[in-house]
Amino acid sequence: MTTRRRFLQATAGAALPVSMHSLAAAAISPQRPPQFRAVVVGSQPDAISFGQHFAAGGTPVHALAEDEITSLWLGTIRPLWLAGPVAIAGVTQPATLFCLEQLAWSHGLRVAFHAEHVLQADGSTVHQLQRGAAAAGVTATHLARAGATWPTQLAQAMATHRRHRWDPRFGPSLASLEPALPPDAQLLSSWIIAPA
Amino acid sequence: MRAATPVMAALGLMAMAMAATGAEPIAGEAVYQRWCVHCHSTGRGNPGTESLQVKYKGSVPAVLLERTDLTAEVIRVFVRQGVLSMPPFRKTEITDAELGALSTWMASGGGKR
Amino acid sequence: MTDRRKFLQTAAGMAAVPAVGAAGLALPATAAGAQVAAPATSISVVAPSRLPPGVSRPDFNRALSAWRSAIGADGVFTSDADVALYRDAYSPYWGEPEERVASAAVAPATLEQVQAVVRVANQYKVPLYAISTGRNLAYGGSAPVYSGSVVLDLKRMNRVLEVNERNAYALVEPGVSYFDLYEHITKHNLDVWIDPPDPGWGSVIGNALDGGGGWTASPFRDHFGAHCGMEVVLASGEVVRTGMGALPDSKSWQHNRWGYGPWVDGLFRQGNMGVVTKMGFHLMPRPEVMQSAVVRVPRNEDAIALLDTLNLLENQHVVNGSTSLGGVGGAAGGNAGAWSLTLPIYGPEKVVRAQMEYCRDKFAKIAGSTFTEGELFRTPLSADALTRARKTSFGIPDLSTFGLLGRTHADPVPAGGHMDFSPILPRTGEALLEFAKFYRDNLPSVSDGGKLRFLGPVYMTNWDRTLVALIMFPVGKDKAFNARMRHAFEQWVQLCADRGWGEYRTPAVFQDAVAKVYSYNNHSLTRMRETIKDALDPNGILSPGRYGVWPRHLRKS
Amino acid sequence: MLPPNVSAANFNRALAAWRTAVGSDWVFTADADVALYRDAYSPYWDEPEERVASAAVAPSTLEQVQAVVRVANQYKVPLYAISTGRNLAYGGSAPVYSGSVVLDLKRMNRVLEVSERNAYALVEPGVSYFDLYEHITKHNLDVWIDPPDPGWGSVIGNALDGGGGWTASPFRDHFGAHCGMEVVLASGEVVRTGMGALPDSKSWQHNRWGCGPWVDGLFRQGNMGVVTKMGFHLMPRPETMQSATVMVTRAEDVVPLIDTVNLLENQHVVNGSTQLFGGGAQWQVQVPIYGPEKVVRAQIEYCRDKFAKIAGSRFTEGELIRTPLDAATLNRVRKVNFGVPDLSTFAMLGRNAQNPAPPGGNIGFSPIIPRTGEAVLEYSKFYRDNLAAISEGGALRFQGPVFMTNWDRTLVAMIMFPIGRDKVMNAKMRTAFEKWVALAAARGWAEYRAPAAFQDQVAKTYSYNNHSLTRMRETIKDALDPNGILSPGRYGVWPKHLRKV
Repeated sequence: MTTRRRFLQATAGAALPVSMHSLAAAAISPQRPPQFRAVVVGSQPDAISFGQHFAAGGTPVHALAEDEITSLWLGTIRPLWLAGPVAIAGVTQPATLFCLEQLAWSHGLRVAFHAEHVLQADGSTVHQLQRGAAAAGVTATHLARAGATWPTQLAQAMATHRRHRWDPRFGPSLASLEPALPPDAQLLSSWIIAPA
Repeated sequence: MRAATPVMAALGLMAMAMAATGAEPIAGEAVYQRWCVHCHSTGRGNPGTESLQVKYKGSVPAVLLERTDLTAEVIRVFVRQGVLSMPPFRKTEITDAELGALSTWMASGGGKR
Repeated sequence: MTDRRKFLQTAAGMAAVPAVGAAGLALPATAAGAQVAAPATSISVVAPSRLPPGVSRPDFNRALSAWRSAIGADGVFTSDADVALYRDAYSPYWGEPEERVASAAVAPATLEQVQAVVRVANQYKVPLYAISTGRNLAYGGSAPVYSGSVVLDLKRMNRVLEVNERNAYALVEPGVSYFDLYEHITKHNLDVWIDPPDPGWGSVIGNALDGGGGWTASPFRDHFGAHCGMEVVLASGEVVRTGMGALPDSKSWQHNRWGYGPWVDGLFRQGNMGVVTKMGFHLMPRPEVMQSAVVRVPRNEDAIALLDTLNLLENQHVVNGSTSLGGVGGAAGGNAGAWSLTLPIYGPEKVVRAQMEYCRDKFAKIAGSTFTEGELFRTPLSADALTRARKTSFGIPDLSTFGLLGRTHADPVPAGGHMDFSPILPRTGEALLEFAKFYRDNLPSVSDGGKLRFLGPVYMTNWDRTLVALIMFPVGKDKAFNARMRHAFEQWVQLCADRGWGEYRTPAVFQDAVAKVYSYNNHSLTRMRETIKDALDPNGILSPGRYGVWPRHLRKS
Repeated sequence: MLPPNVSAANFNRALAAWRTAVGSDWVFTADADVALYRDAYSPYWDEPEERVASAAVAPSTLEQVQAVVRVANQYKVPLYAISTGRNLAYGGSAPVYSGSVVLDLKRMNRVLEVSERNAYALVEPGVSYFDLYEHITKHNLDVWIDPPDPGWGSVIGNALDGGGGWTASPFRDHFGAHCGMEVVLASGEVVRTGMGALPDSKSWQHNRWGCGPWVDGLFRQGNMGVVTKMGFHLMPRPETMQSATVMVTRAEDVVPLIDTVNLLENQHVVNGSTQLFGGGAQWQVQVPIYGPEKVVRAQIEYCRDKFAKIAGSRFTEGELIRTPLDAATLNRVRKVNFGVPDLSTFAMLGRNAQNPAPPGGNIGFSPIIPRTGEAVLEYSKFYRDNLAAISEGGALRFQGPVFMTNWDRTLVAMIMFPIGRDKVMNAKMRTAFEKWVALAAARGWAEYRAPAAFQDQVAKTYSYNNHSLTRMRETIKDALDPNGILSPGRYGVWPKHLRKV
C-alpha cells in the first residue's frame, strides 16, 4: 500500500515530461554556472522553445503538465526556497506567474522582470515589457525584431545578463489581471523571480 | 417516495379517538387525549398507571378511567398540584374550563357512567 | 437490546432512596370515602414575594394593567393559586426561602403580544423569565432563575407554522411540543420524522435552546445543531430574524442555516439575550429500516478499544443512531462482562445490513468481544413491532421516561423529582476509566458514607464526539434531604472542574456555580457575555441569571 | 499614507510600539512592502476607490497579537485581520476600510495538534491546507482534511469567511465542522470558547457547544475579534469513494432530480459533494459517496433505484476508487475530492464545469436560491431575461450560472465576473454586479458571501424589519469594540463613528 508520503515524492518527478529530461542530459558542458536554479515553462510551443535554450545550457527546466503548478511547487521550488532565496525564471500562463509570485513573497523573493506576449490570431506576437527590462537585459523592440524566434532571443538575453535583482520600489506584478485582449488572442508571461 | 400511512401507534391521538367514537369530541375527552393519555392509559410505558398500581396494589384500578371513586374535585387538585414526578399543569396548558370538563368526564369514567 | 431504560433500572437498583415522608395535606374525601393520599405539597407554604425585586408596587400595578390591556386579563396570572403553578416541581429548594418562585405570569399568544409584554417590562424594569412549555424538568422547570421574576409563558404560541416534506424541515412556535409536531406530521401523512427527547411534552424550541438532545439519528439528535433560522424579540421589543430570514420574504429561511454576516443564533442557546418566537428545524426523511447491535467486551480496559472503534464508526457516519454505553463492571472495578455498547443504524435496508457487517468486522478486532445483531425494524412500525420497540428511538414521543424515577416496583416510595449532573469527559476509554475510578474514590465522602444514593454514573455516548457521565440526584419535598443533595451536587461540580471536566447543562439553581467553573483567563468568556448582555438588554429584564449571565445591576462586582 | 482619522504623531507612536512588540522587520511601512497587501482581484484596481493598507504588522504569537491590538485600541488605529490573505475573489489581503493597517497572521503557522483517534486538528490562522496536509502526511495520520479549491488558503480564514470544500458532509461546511476557538477581543483580552473556557479542559476539540450562550458565530464573516486558534473535526480516511452521474433530458425533470438528491442527502445516503450541471432541457447531477466498499456499493444501488423513478433518466456508475490513492490514480482524479490540496484551479485545464472561474482575476456573485428544481428553472429564466440588458448586449462576458449543491440543503446559483486591468470594463462589471444583487433580492434570493467591495450592498438586502439584524450586530460591535478598530466594515458591520446616520 503506497503511503501518502511515498507517492508525494513520486509525483514531484512527474512534472518533467521525458523530452525535457533528455535535453538537459545531452547538454554540452555549460560555460558558466546556470543563471537560474530552475526554469519553468508552460505547455505552449513558445514556452517550450524558451525552455530548450536553458536546458541546453544545463539549467534544470520544468515543463508543467496542464499548467498545474502544485506538484512543482511542493516538490521542487518550495524545497529550493526553504534553503534560501534563489532566482528562477520562466515563460508560462499568467496564472502560473501569479501563483509563484504570491508564494515567493514570504520567502524573500519578488518579480524582478515581467513581460507579456500576446499571441495574435494571425500568428504574430505583440510584446509588452511590464517591469524590470534592465533585470533581463532585453527591450520590447528587441523582441519584436526577433519575430518567431523571440523565445530563444529572450532566453539568451536572460541567460547572459547578470543583474537579476528586483527593484525595491516593485510592489505586486499585474500577473493576476488580464489586459483587454483582442478576440481569440493568447497571453503568455515571461518573468524572473529573484531575491532583493 | 410516499410510504404507507404511518400507523397512528398506540398513542390514541385525538383524530383516532374521535373517529372511533364517531361523536363530537366531548371537551373533557379531548383534554384527556391531549394531556393524560400518555401516562394513564393501559400497556407498556404508562408511568402513571404503573405508579398507581404500585401504590394501591390493585385495591383500586390503576387505570384512572376505570376508577369509580374519583371526584371532580380530587382530579382538579392533582392536575393543579401534581404529585411525585407528575408536575402540576398550568392554566396555559389546561384552562379552568378545560379542567372542569376533564374532571367531570373522568369522574364519570370517561362518559360511561 | 439493552436500552437506556433497562440500564437505568439496573443503575437505579444500586441506589435505593431512603423513605421520604410525604408532607401530607388533608384532601377532600373521594366519592367512596377512601382517603386519597395527598400530593406532598401545600400551595400556601411559600407565599411568593408577589412583587418583583427592585420594582415598586405602583410600577408593578402599571405593568400588570398594561399587560392586561395588551394580551387580555385572562393572560395575566397574579392569584396565589395561578402563580404557584409556575413553581419548579423538582426544585431542590422546595418549600425553602431560597426556592425560586414567580411573582406573576403573563401568557401572550402572538408575536405582537410578546413585543408589547417585553416593551412594558423594559419600561418598568420588571424582570421576565421566558419559558416555552415550562417542562424543562430536572433543569429548572417553569420557575425563574431570579426569584420574583414574572414568568413569560409562551405555551399559548403553539402553532405549527410549516412542515415541508420535500425539503424535510419544520417551522414552529415555542409552545409547540413534540406531541403537537408529531400529531401534525401524522395527521398530514408527511413522510418525515421528528427527533423526540425523553419526555414528549417538552417544547421543540425550548429543548433546543437548552441544549437538549433526542434518540433517533445524527445530526438530528443535536437539537440546537439541527435548527435553521430564528425569529427573536429583543429586550427593546424589536423583532429580528436570523439566517436567510433577514432577507424580506426570503424563500430559503429553512434551507441555509448561516445566512450572511456574523451569526447571532448561538447567543440564544442556554442564553438570555432575547425571546425566541419562531425557530426552524431540519427533519430526517423517514428511514426505511433501523437495526441495532450490542457489542460486549470482557475486560474493564477494553473500554479503550471499544470507544476508539465507536469513534471511528461514528466519525465516518457508518453508525448514525444514538449509541449507549452500559457497564456494571466499569463502575464496580471488577471484570464481570465489563462493558456493552448498543449501535443503532438507520437507513435503507441493504445499506444498514452492509454497515452492520462493517461494524462487526471492526469490533471483531477486540479479543473476546461479542457482537449480537438485534431485530431489523421496518418503518412505519406495525402495532406489533411498536410493542417491542422504544418509541422515542422511532421518532414517536411519549412520557415513558417518568416510569424510571416515579413510583415503581423497584422504588415504591421515590423522592419524586430528580436533577441531572452531567459533566463532559473526553470521548476516550481512558477518560471513562479515569472517571469511574474518580467516582468510586469520592463517592464515600460526597455521599456521607453512602447515606445519599445517586443514580449512575450513566456514560452517555449519544452526543456526537462527546461523552457525558450522567449522575441523577433524587429530589423531593423533604428539606433536609434536599439540602444534603444540593451540597453533594456542588461538591461534584468542583471535584470535576479540578479534573478538567465541565457540565454541558445544569439545573437553574446551579447555573452560577457551573458558570464559575468555565473560568479560563479570569472568566473572560463570562465577562464577554456580560458585555453583550448589557448592550442588548441594558435594563437586564430578560431571564436574569440564566446560565450565570447576570445584568449589570445584579452583578456583585 | 496615514490610516483615516489618525494623526501622524499617533500613527508613529503606534508603529514604534508595534516594532518593540513584534520586531521592526515585521512592521511594514515601505510602499513596496505595503503594496503586497493589495487585493490581486480588486474590481477597483488602480482606481482611487481601491481599498489599500496604510501599513502591515505580522505578529507570530498570541501575546504579540494582544500587544498589537492593545496599541491599535489605544491610538484608535483601524486594523484588518487576514490569515494567509488568500481570500481571492472575496477581497484577498486588502482591508474593507481603506487605510486600515493589515494584521497579517501568516507567521502564526503552527499545527498545534492533530488527533487521529478522535479525528480533529487544532491550528493557528497562518496554517494553510498545504501545511495541514503536509503535517498529516509526515506523521502518517489516517485522517483527511477537506480542502477548498486553492489549497494555499488558511484553514481558519476559509472557515471564518463561510467557505466550503470538496470531500464529504458534514466536513465540507468548514465553519460548521469547527470545534472551539481562541479569540483576542478589541480590548486585547483573550477568550476561549466551548469547552476551552474550562481551564486545562480535556475536551476542547470534542464538544462544540460548551455551556452557556455560544459566541463562536459572531466571528463568522465578522469583525468582533481576532481568532488565534481554532479546532476542526476531521474525517477518518474513508476506505473507498464511488460516484455516479444521473442525466435527465427534459427541462422539467430537474424537479424530481433535485427532490431525489435532497432525499438521498437528507438521509445521509449520499455524503459527497453533489454538483448540478447543464441547462435548457439537459440536466445532470453527480452523487459521490465515501465510505466502506460494501456500504458504498449498497448506497449507489439505492440511489440507482430512487433515480430510476424519473422516466427517461440515465444512471451511470463511475469507477470505485480505493484509498489511499497511488500516484497514477491521484493524477487522473480531481485531487480536492480526495482531501489533497492543490492549485489546479489556476491551471488552464483546471477550468471545468465545476469551477468555471477564469484563471485570472474574478469575483463571484453567489445567491442562495431554494433547493428545488422549480427554483433552478426560475433562476435560469431570470438569468436569461436579464442577461442582455446587464451584459450590455453581450459586451460583458459572465460565466455561469453554476448551480452548486455542495452545501447541505442549500443551492447557490453562482455567476462569475472576470476582473482585468481595464478600468472601463471593471467599472461596467461593478455596475452589473450591483444590478444582479438588486434584481435577485427582489426575488427573495441573496448572497451567502460577497467580495469586500460589495459587502455593504449585500448586507443592505438583509433588511427585514428595517435592518433589525444589522442594528443588533452593530449594538454588539459597539459593546465589544467601542473604538471600532477591528476590521471595520467587514460584511457591512461598521463601528459607531463610521456609521452614516
